[in-house]
Amino acid sequence: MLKKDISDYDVFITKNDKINENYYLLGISRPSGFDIMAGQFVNIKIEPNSIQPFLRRPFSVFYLDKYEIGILYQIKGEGTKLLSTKKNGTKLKMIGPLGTSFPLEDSFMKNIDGVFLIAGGIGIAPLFFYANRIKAKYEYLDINLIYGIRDGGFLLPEDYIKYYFSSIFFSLERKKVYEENIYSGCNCKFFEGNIFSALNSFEFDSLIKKYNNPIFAVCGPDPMLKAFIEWNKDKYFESYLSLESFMGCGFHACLGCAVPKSSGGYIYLCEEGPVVYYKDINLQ
Amino acid sequence: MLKKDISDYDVFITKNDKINENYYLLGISRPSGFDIMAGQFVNIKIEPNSIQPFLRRPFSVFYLDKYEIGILYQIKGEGTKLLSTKKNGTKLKMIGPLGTSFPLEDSFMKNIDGVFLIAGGIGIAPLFFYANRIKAKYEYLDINLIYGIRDGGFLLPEDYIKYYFSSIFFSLERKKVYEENIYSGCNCKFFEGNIFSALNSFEFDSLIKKYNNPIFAVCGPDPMLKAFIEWNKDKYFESYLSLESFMGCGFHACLGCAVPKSSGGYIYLCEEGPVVYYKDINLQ
Amino acid sequence: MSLLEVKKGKLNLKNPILTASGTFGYGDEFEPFFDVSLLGGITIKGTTLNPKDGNPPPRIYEVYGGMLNSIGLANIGINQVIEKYSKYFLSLINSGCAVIININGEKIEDFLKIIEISDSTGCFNFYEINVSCPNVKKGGIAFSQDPKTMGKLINKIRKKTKTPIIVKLSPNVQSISPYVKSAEDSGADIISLINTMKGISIDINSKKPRFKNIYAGFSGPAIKPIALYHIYEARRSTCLPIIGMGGINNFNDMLEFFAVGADAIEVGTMNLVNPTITYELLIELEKYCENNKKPLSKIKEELTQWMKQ
Amino acid sequence: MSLLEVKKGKLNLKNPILTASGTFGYGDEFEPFFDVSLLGGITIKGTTLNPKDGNPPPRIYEVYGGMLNSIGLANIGINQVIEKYSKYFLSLINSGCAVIININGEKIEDFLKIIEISDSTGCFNFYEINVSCPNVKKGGIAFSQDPKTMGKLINKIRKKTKTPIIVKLSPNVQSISPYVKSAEDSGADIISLINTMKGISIDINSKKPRFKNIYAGFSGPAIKPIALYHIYEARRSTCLPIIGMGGINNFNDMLEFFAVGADAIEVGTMNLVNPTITYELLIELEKYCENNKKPLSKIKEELTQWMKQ
Ligand SMILES: Cc1cc2nc3c(=O)[nH]c(=O)nc-3n(C[C@H](O)[C@H](O)[C@H](O)COP(=O)(O)OP(=O)(O)OC[C@H]3O[C@@H](n4cnc5c(N)ncnc54)[C@H](O)[C@@H]3O)c2cc1C
Ligand SMILES: Cc1cc2nc3c(=O)[nH]c(=O)nc-3n(C[C@H](O)[C@H](O)[C@H](O)COP(=O)(O)OP(=O)(O)OC[C@H]3O[C@@H](n4cnc5c(N)ncnc54)[C@H](O)[C@@H]3O)c2cc1C
Ligand SMILES: Cc1cc2nc3c(=O)[nH]c(=O)nc-3n(C[C@H](O)[C@H](O)[C@H](O)COP(=O)(O)O)c2cc1C
Ligand SMILES: Cc1cc2nc3c(=O)[nH]c(=O)nc-3n(C[C@H](O)[C@H](O)[C@H](O)COP(=O)(O)O)c2cc1C
Ligand code: FES
Ligand code: FES
Repeated sequence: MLKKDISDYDVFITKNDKINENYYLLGISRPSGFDIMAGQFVNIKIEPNSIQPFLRRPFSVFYLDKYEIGILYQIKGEGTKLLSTKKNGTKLKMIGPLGTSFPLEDSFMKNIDGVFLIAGGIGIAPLFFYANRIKAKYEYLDINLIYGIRDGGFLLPEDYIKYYFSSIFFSLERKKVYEENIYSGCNCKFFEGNIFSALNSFEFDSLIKKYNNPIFAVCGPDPMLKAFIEWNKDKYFESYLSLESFMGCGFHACLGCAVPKSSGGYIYLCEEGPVVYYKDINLQ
Repeated sequence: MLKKDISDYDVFITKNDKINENYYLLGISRPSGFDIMAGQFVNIKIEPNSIQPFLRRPFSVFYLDKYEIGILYQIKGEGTKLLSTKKNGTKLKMIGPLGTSFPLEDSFMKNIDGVFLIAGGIGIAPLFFYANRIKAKYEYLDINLIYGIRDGGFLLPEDYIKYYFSSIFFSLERKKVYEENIYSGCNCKFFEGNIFSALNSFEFDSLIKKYNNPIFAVCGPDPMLKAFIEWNKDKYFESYLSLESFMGCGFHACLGCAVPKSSGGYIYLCEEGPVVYYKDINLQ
Repeated sequence: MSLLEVKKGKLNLKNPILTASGTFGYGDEFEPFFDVSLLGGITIKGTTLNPKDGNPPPRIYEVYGGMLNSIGLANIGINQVIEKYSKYFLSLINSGCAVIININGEKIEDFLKIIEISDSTGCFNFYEINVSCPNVKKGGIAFSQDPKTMGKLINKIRKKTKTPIIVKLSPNVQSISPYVKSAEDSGADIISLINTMKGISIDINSKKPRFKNIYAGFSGPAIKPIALYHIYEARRSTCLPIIGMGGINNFNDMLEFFAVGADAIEVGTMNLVNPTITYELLIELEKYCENNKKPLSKIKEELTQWMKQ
Repeated sequence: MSLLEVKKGKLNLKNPILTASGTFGYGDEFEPFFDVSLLGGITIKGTTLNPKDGNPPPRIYEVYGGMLNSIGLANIGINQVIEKYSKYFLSLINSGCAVIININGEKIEDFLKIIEISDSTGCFNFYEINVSCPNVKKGGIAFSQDPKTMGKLINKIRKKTKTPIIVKLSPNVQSISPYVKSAEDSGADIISLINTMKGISIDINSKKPRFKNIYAGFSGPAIKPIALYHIYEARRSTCLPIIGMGGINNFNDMLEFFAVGADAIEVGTMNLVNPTITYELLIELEKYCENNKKPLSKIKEELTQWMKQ
């Protein structure tokens, strides 16, 4: 019953860089002994000595280095806006590791012959980390990324993205021609529209046919997740979704993070999520 | 009825230096057209975009340069602690000029032949500014400072203090011998105890006898002010006291800053103070 | 201007942004900061028949997200108010800015006398009857201990004057509804709420309450969710116009008040921290209506749609 | 340890620091952060006879200085609680950490059945009767609409069990005193307060209340002055032990609660933000007593001296 590896860590900011028009890359000192799996999250008190912002803010991990935890974030409201002003050395409190992770057990992975990551916007964060972890253990596995963003202002620098993916399908809501030329070293395709402009494309169709047992890992805004479930209804791809919800605590003490279960009742996303099996939940 | 010179200014920090173990010197950009008299105060919102700390914080002015307003402050609680962490360029909101000032009209000053400033701790701030303003207009006037502080950790750097004063009487609660040697260029005397160790001394007695019409300007913690009024009971020195009180607004809108009047009822310190004539109030 | 007009029953205002009693002095204190006559109206400091010294200091203490006050209705009395400010008030009224007097008394007669004097001057558009000040032992608050006693007071006042009556209610109740209904039945034209919440703070160093009166009035952004709750309950109890207040700090806050059924709003404590807040809200609201190409009435309708479902 | 002991009537605790129901899970969620058994006691999540799904999301929203919750008493039901946690609870009790079950029901019978089951297990030191949850339409809150109905419930419970009964009161009342007296007269051993304040928040974008239930429970540092006020009133109405809570965020806050007459305190919402807060308070309190060379009882006596004057 005890989760002895969870702790409330005193950490500090090691970097906080604006990496495109919309995203920041936050580096946090990695406490000794701290480990975390792809899909899990940390819960951060941005202003440890103030009651404003009041609650902690949950963030997925984007990468994990020996001495640094990387978090990719965008400004949403008061908390993230404040976070974006913080300088190196600023102290934070961080609870983690929290929640469930994307599948990575040998018993599971050995049956897989391809991975499809479907990211909407900032949803790239945990998927990028997942790609990293897959490649570390199963280098032979193809990872394909379907990445929906509004426009070029959301593109990650090329070196963040080019190593892991056999192919990348970009869906841009407002595509501009020059954006096709941004990534040189990768096998990229560009579509105009939301992620389904990619998922329903001829190119995707011929790609997916190459795999017998692909899995999907999906992270993005709620409407995208709902549409994905709808899209997958007659396809039955094995899918793992990373969800979001308001969180009071992050460690199963408040029951604030309820998400409807498909079998009725609720799961609590900070413990039984954020990564859930697509059949288990009922997004409304 | 209108006080057209009061305004809520957008200002920024031009310096914020720790100048001894206990005091900070804050520089604020002086808005064009902004003027303020010795004894008056400004009301500062330390964190313009946050509701914590909630109310503004009142501060006397320590000096006024062409482009800078100087404020001497000590850490008292949450607000001043936060203020001490702010860097150059930080934006503040500042309402001013507010309240009454120490006397400086020609009609009044021409009858004066000496000034005694009695400062307790951070109470030096408005008195220092007063000394500056007196010297600017009435260079011939003797200004004597009686300055009570706990120990050497509260001494201001010599160049802040040495220009204006004919003599300085330091009362140190915990005197150490070396402290007598700190100020070289001034006519200083050192006493052990509170300000009354100076005020009741033989040296003070012989000094005060030199003046026919001295005035006293007093600023310090409430107990010191009360004791001063007591001390002055049989002496009737013309005295102006700078008081403190909790303030809701600083511009006479909330009636929060009541101080008992000697004639019954209350004065409102943000408008009829902070500088009051000693006979007008009734410190309890 | 007519984009922002408020017209409901006796509540006629050029815009819905007012100031709350006790946090805006007599209005003129804010003239250095902006042109007060632009507002929909101002409510002046709680006024009694005779001048009142108010409570001994301290009167103010800061708490998380707000403050406690124990002003104790300090004021200069109705006669001096009129003597000093009637000219100023009339100039506001001439510019279409309503002037509301917040009336307090220990006995019914006190209220009636103030109203008699006020009626004779014509420098107030509305009488706000304060039955909810938590900071005086006798007086106003007694009338809010039960709906009947309050009703009696309002009824007497109603008979005395034709000037629109606002009844200002206390949030320190189990349910606001009986008070709202009693006010309406007794002839009130408008309901305003909330007054301050009862609160206590202890000074741990002196080991004593911070205020001589022990309890004080709690206001500011911290109480907003509670204010919204009471206003929603009031809205469900009456069709009278409602003036909502309690912690309004920005534009979104103001819209929340409209969304629970307030017809106009008052800013209180935040005037002390940011004296131009009402002016800023006014500008923002104007822009909002222009950008949405809708008058305020339409915007309020949309915001309250959920209540009709 | 005995420096911090609490001994008053039926309230026997090794120290006065407890956790508030619904903010501390079943205790074990906090074991990764500190040794829970060091606390004076824990109160577990509000428990009903049958498992309860609780309210649809969202259930949480952040406001100035606190949060609104609309959990709706989601819980696994008394039988599963005992099945899953009785061993853990017994280990806490063995370490002198009291385990308090927060009991909820729609009908009197529900309460009585839970108590029957609980009595048979011996894994709870106190029964806290929740008559003040604002987040369920039926149930608990109905018993706090008037003192008599509440008294009837407590009376029935009293007859059923010898385990000390805590009655948890709502702050959404005009005066807490009649509720305190009714609880005492009906056989309650201890009073605890405050539960959450009723509050509303509106989502301006969707033009709808944030919560499906419209209103929610407001807790956190913002409500502290209100909590202190009600506890002070309760203290003046009874000599029973009082467990005080509402916004406690640091050591000074805790002392304020003692100063208005609380015999023990509970930390609620702040557990969610800072899971080690109760442990930190414990250490600080220990040091404080040691530095002052006084047991807690003496410190409380000094802090409440002002009430006797
Ligand atoms: C498991 C998980 C992982 C996440 N990972 C990332 C990430 O890697 N990068 C990133 O940019 N964002 C991530 N988010 C979303 C992030 O937590 C919110 O953007 C952030 O909390 C917004 O805070 P704010 O103060 O800026 O916004 P505000 O809207 O001012 O916040 C007000 C309140 O709402 C809550 N809230 C607002 N939006 C969300 C949301 N989408 N999900 C949960 N709570 C919310 C806040 O926590 C806060 O309590 C994640 C959320 C969850 C639940
Ligand atoms: C007219 C005037 C001039 C002042 N000039 C100076 C100055 O030049 N330098 C300086 O260091 N200090 C000065 N002070 C005192 C200064 O305002 C307080 O030290 C400061 O407000 C403390 O804020 P805090 O948040 O650090 O303390 P906290 O104790 O956390 O403040 C809590 C609340 O109490 C109020 N408060 C606390 N102490 C005082 C106090 N002594 N006077 C008024 N309100 C108080 C705060 O404003 C705030 O609302 C002056 C006060 C007044 C009234
Ligand atoms: C300093 C102060 C003085 C007040 N005086 C009065 C008063 O005289 N009459 C009255 O009806 N309300 C008075 N109030 C209550 C306010 O008008 C308002 O109802 C309350 O503060 C809630 O609004 P807010 O949170 O925006 O301040 C006072 C409030 C404050 C803070
Ligand atoms: C998320 C949450 C859930 C709660 N659930 C319960 C509950 O089940 N039973 C109960 O009596 N009180 C419940 N409460 C109220 C708290 O126990 C406490 O009385 C209240 O929050 C005030 O204390 P605080 O401000 O320290 O949180 C809950 C509070 C919160 C924030
Ligand atoms: S966030 Fe508190 S239980 Fe999940
Ligand atoms: S501080 Fe508001 S009237 Fe003086």
